[in-house]
Amino acid sequence: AAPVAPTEAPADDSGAAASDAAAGDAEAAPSDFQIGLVTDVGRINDRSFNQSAWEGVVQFAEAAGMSEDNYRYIETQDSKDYADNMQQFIDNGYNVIVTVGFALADATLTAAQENPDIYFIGVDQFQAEEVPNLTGLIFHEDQSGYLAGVLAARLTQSGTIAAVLGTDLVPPVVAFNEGYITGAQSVNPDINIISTYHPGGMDVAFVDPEWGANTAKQALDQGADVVFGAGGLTGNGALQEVAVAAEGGAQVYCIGVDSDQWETVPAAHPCLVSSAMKLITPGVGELLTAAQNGEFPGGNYYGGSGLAPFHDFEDSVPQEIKDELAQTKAGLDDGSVTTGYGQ
Amino acid sequence: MSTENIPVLETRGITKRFPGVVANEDVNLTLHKGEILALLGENGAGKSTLMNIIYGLYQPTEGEILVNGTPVQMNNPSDAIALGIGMVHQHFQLVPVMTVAENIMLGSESVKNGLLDTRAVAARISELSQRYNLDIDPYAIIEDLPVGARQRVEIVKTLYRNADILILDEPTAVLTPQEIEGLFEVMTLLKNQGKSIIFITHKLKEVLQVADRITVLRQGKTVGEADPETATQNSLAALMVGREVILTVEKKPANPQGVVLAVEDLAARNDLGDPALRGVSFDVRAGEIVGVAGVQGNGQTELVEVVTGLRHADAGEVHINGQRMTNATPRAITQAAASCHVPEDRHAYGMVSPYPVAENLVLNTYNLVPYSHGINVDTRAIRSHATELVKQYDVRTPSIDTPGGSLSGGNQQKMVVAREFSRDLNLLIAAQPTRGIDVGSIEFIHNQIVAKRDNGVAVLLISSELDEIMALSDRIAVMYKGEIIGIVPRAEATREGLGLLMAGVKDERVPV
Amino acid sequence: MQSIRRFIRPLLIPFLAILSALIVGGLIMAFFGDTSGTLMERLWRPVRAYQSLFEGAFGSGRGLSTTIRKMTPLLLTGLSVAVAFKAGLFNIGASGQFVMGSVFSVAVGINFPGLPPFIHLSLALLAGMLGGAIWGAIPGLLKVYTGAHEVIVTIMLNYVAALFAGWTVYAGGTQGQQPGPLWDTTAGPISETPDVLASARIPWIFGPPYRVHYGILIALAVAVFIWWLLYKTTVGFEIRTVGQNMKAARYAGIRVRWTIIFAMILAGGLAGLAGGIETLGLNHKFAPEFGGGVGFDGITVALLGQTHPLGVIFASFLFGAMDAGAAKLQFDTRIAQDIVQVIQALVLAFVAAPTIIYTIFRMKPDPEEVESAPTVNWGAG
Amino acid sequence: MRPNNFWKTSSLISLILAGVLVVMALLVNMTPLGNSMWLRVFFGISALNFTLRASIPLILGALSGILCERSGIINIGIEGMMLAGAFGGFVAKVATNGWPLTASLIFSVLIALAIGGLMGLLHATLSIRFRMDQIISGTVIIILATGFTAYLFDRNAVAEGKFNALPIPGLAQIPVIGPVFFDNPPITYLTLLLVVIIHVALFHTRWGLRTRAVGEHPRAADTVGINVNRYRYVNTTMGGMLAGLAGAFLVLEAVGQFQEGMTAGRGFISLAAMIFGNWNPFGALGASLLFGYTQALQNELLLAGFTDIPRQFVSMLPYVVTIIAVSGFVGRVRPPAAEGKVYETEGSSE
Ligand SMILES: Nc1ncnc2c1ncn2[C@@H]1O[C@H](COP(=O)(O)OP(=O)(O)OP(=O)(O)O)[C@@H](O)[C@H]1O
Ligand SMILES: Nc1ncnc2c1ncn2[C@@H]1O[C@H](COP(=O)(O)OP(=O)(O)OP(=O)(O)O)[C@@H](O)[C@H]1O
Ligand SMILES: [Mg+2]
Ligand SMILES: [Mg+2]
Repeated sequence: AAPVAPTEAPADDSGAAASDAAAGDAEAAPSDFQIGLVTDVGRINDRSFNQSAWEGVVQFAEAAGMSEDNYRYIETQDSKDYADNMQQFIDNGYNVIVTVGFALADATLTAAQENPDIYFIGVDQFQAEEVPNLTGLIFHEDQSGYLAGVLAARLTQSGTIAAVLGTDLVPPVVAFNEGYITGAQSVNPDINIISTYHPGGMDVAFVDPEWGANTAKQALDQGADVVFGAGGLTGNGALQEVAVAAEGGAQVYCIGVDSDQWETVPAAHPCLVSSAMKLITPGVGELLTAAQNGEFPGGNYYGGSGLAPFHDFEDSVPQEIKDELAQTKAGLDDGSVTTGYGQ
Repeated sequence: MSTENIPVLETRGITKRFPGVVANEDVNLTLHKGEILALLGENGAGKSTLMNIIYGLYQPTEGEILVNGTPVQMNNPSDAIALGIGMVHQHFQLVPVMTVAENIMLGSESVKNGLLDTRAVAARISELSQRYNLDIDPYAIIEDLPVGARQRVEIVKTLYRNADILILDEPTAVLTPQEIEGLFEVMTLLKNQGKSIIFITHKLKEVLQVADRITVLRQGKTVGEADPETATQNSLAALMVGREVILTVEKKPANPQGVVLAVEDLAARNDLGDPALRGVSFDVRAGEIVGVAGVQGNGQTELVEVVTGLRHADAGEVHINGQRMTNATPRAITQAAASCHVPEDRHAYGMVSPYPVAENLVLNTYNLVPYSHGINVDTRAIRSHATELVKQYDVRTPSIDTPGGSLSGGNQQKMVVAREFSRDLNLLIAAQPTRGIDVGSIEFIHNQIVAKRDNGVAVLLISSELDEIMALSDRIAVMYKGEIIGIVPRAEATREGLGLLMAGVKDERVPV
Repeated sequence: MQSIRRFIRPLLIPFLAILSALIVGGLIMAFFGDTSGTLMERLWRPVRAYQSLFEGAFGSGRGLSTTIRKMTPLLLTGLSVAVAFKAGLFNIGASGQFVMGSVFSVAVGINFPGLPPFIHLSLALLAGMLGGAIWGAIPGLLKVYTGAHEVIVTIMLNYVAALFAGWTVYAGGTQGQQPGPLWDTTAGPISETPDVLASARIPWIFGPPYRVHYGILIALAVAVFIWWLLYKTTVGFEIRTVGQNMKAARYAGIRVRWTIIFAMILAGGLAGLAGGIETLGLNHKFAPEFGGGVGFDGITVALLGQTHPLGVIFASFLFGAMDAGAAKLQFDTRIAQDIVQVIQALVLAFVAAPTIIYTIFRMKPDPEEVESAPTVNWGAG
Repeated sequence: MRPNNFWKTSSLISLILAGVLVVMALLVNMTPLGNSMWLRVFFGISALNFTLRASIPLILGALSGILCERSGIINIGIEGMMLAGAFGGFVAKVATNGWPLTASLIFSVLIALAIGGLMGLLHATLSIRFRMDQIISGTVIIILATGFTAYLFDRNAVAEGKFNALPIPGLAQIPVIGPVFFDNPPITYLTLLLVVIIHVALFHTRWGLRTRAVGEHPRAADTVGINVNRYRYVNTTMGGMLAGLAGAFLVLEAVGQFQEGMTAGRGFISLAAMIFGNWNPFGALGASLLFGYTQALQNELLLAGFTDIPRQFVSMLPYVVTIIAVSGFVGRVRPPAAEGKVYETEGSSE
């Protein structure tokens, strides 16, 4: 029993913006449907999960022919402002509010309970209890990680694989890594896995590509030949460093994270064999469609996860590995394979 | 013939205005080849300002400067240096952390293959120091050197630049009598080589001894010339100040009572960790003035600092009024032992420049009633105290809220003296109490010190001015290399004897 | 006439400085970043932006409360940095002290159920001050007893504090790591503490959606207290004297070493209190992302306020308002909020260098105006 | 003890330590000693490589501070100058993606230098011409650079390519030492060279002598005809350029991309390294290497799965070691005496 979205939005209190909006939207169909997005402490185009979520909003809005004034975002500058930034949208009568990141979970839950008429989509926010107007968009990162681990263990020649990670203060990153480890060990129990999290706080852990690159180099120096880079720009730094080594002729691979990083980090092409994905963009789109249709699910909603295409490595990855990955994926889906993470 | 008569340096109608002050007004001065011109004047008469203008550091508001008869425009010291002018500044212009050679070559470096040619510079320095009998080590670091040596470095610095016109701004203020004699020999040597010298000093005796001609400034104006052959100290003083000055201190014979300050076998180190006091013992009785003479850097500074609690003693004892005060805190010494301390370096220790006069006047009594109750400061009490002292001690300040640092040097000194002398005292420790201040203020401070003595205060006076020591002391201790090399009753002391002691020569005839 | 000038002049410079900063910031918005649109549209954009910024900060009850909420920690960390400057010390460590204060407050706030509210809250705030004070005392002690430069030590301690705090709330579980002592066992994989008990929370003045708590009154009272301490007590005299002239302070009988340590303890305590107020009033828990950014902002605020407590109140209010309005600025105009930081830098620059203002507005400098450089003695070892 | 002797002693100690490190590294990487996990953690090639690479921006930042502060201008704005340089280099690289890689990279380095230099010049102008307190000026530089680069950063721009390692023929083949020291990209070599160059320049050239004099006793420099403020302008600008080079290193050599706030506190660590190194180039090198090495160690420990103590405590290693080092055996350092003070030639007359 999803609540019905209000049909009449209160007037925008910013004069110029309001009149623009009124003029532009006169004939557009869903003019009363407004979507707001609040980022984690991060940028809207961070080449990572904030950007993916926003792209989900943009794709939905463009498909629905919404006016630009009806979907907006606020970049959070300080973690204490989550509630305020949501309130900005609430005050302006928005119908759907997307909040990105587990850190916003509490604030989102509170806001959802206070505003039963508004839909909330919480990316990476696991819902312990069901609130009808709040859906947590969550992913099986451990399963993606598991597949990446299997792939890495199959590709390595040296018997050493590495992971360069954002911080373990963020559960999805941990899930990726734990899955990666068990996945690799499922192939070779004696495999040497060296993985390390960024030592800094939340403010730098995902935005320190230099550390990521340097640590990837360290892992390569220690004999690793597959590096899983998982942690925003920090992880991207690792991918680029491995790409340099691959360009130099070394037989080394890297695995990206979140989206298909073939698209987002072109510099990693020389080594990027695949990416452990959690498909935020389509997930957000699906939930927005549900909200627009009044079929908002509430509770938890699992978005897609899995490995990205191999792209240039399509031919160099042997068929038996591809088959094994497909089997594993099926096993994970039906529960016959477990990652050991969480429950 | 004609070139002989053209002055090497001439100023015409120089006027210099600072905000609120006319430092020089229509000053005309001539300097001839091969002469020593002495420039006299009270504090703030404008001597240093004039010299800084000649040296290109300041631009005159009006007037012109001629070198060898040609008007010249000097925008900065390099122009002056290029014209053969060299200056030894009143406050040494040496970089303490650098070596002698680095300081001397600074600004006119010898360079070989792009790198400094320190060896060539050192050779040149050695040559100059031999020629003029100015003993210096090119590789020594300035901050390790005693002031006398720094003075020599400054002179070599100008000679190194081939200066023909030398300006010496109060070069003798910190030297021993022997060093002063040495300096005069050098000056005469330079003069005989055809160099011209402007010599600034407050010591009238020196002027009569070494100058060829004397020019006197008062309140920025030239007030006259004097011939050293005919002038006397008294006539010069009158010309400078514009009134008769009593150059001697009137005082009654001392009436010493019990021991107030007793120092025994004191040993301490200086800032660099080298021994500065090596077993110093003496005592000071109530109602007497004990003067400590000596060349700067022989431990006087450290002695005062140890006695006043500012420096740690490695060994020995300090007793004040019979109480053991070895390594006690400065507060215990000033308050518990009722002593006061006029510090040698007023800018470093004696005052907080940005603080208003009123706060400076309670710098070490702010925690006492009536200036504070508990931790509450009583601003009203502090202000009325300040108003009273400023009047009583004639501190010339626009108001008691004026920052202490913006007073003139002499008035800053009076502010410090006022604060220290205005308390009930047993012991007065005065280090260089009249340094750099003018005759009138000296008179005042000297009288105050004698009055304290007559009231039964024990006075320890440290001064590098031998005249001051001789004028005030009842007994004179001479320090040399961290030891008291001799203690002489005033009546038996002579300038020559003290001078020898200060130079470390222990004469058997002088009682110790 | 003369007296009116006397009164107006000190206000004129900050006013003109802010005005200039807004103008320059406006030109930046018009000509850098998004450069679409006609000249008129581009010139109009900053006007709209400032309108939004102002409305976001003052235009509504929620805006005002956000301003106040943002101002509170800035005021306290600003005071922290200012007090240290007064003693001639550069406290780059307010950030670490803030974090330690948060952790200590929360540690008390989540424990001791059953304590009466006032007592529990007071204890929790005191614990926050204690945490910050310890973190301030370390650089003070090291400076005094080993000569270690406080700038190095405070920078390093910021990192150590962040890591320490991260550990206390750490969920553990990976690579065999144990959870931290303050971790909320019900939080699953999330590293955070439980919520502080109701008895240790600072009450709301206005609850949600305003969420403004009584912390501001504590902060203002503390600012007045610091003003009194610095300018009306012997303790303040000692701190200022040590900061201005350490030798004269020794001469004056002040215990210089103790004063340095005390000033750092005080500075740390203030930043720690900021952390305590922020967690007990607003977040009601601690998580690693509640980092010490306000610590660095404290430097800016202290400098803008000329290291004077009353100046710091003004500066924190101004910066708090700008931070509060930033979200609305972005919501309304899609201009990146970073522009606010640029404007803040410009305000600081123009306030700190009145010569620039004199040059721009062709004013004659007031000869009586004392130029006070707030950090004169820093670096004197 | 005189500071001079002290520094001689401590350089000797660091030389010996460095020697021991190299010998141990040779042993560990070439003999069965390498089987011990602990020895590998401490002396593995990966640790040494990490050390050098993590140190480069710190060394450059510290050199930047040294140039400014030796001439009497306090520079706490290194972080901002670095960030601005990084951004400038990035924008230039993006704009010249179409050029041949080397040309494009060199051009971008030059732009980073120019932007850093401009920041230095701004700092000098604010503190000399406008008499702004130098701490404030440095703070302004930091916030301005942080805000401005974030505001202007186009996150969709992509820089293509970065500097690759240039092995030095012959030397690069030496075991252990070769791959660590002689197989690096150009800015790394340049940085190590700059330490030597700046040391020689500071202590053995006319420029250096005058710079130090201006920072210690400007009046003395003035009285021998040195233009104090000109030296300060030039040095601060050059200091800015070095910070800009550090930014170029991050973007064009280490990462290949720009990111807001990517300096991540390195400017502040540089400041600490400069003080720690007592305003001497080799001191700063040592301090930076120590910091880099401890960072490498903590990473090595975590990579090796060392979990006997919580990983946060392992990560504290670089910071705690630095604190112990400055308080334990460095102690009091001595900044240039005239640092932070405005110098006016003509006592505010007219
Ligand atoms: N830079 C300055 N700015 C303002 N006033 C100055 C400055 N320098 C000197 N004065 C003023 O100019 C006057 C002359 O000072 P000057 O230093 O030339 O005196 P002096 O004759 O050398 O005194 P002394 O014997 O104490 O050295 C004094 O009143 C002093 O206050
Ligand atoms: N740069 C300056 N700007 C303003 N006033 C100055 C400056 N330099 C000196 N003065 C003023 O000049 C006066 C005297 O200066 P000067 O240094 O000649 O003092 P002094 O009497 O010779 O003391 P000292 O013996 O300590 O040198 C003081 O009032 C001082 O404030
Ligand atoms: Mg003079
Ligand atoms: Mg004088």
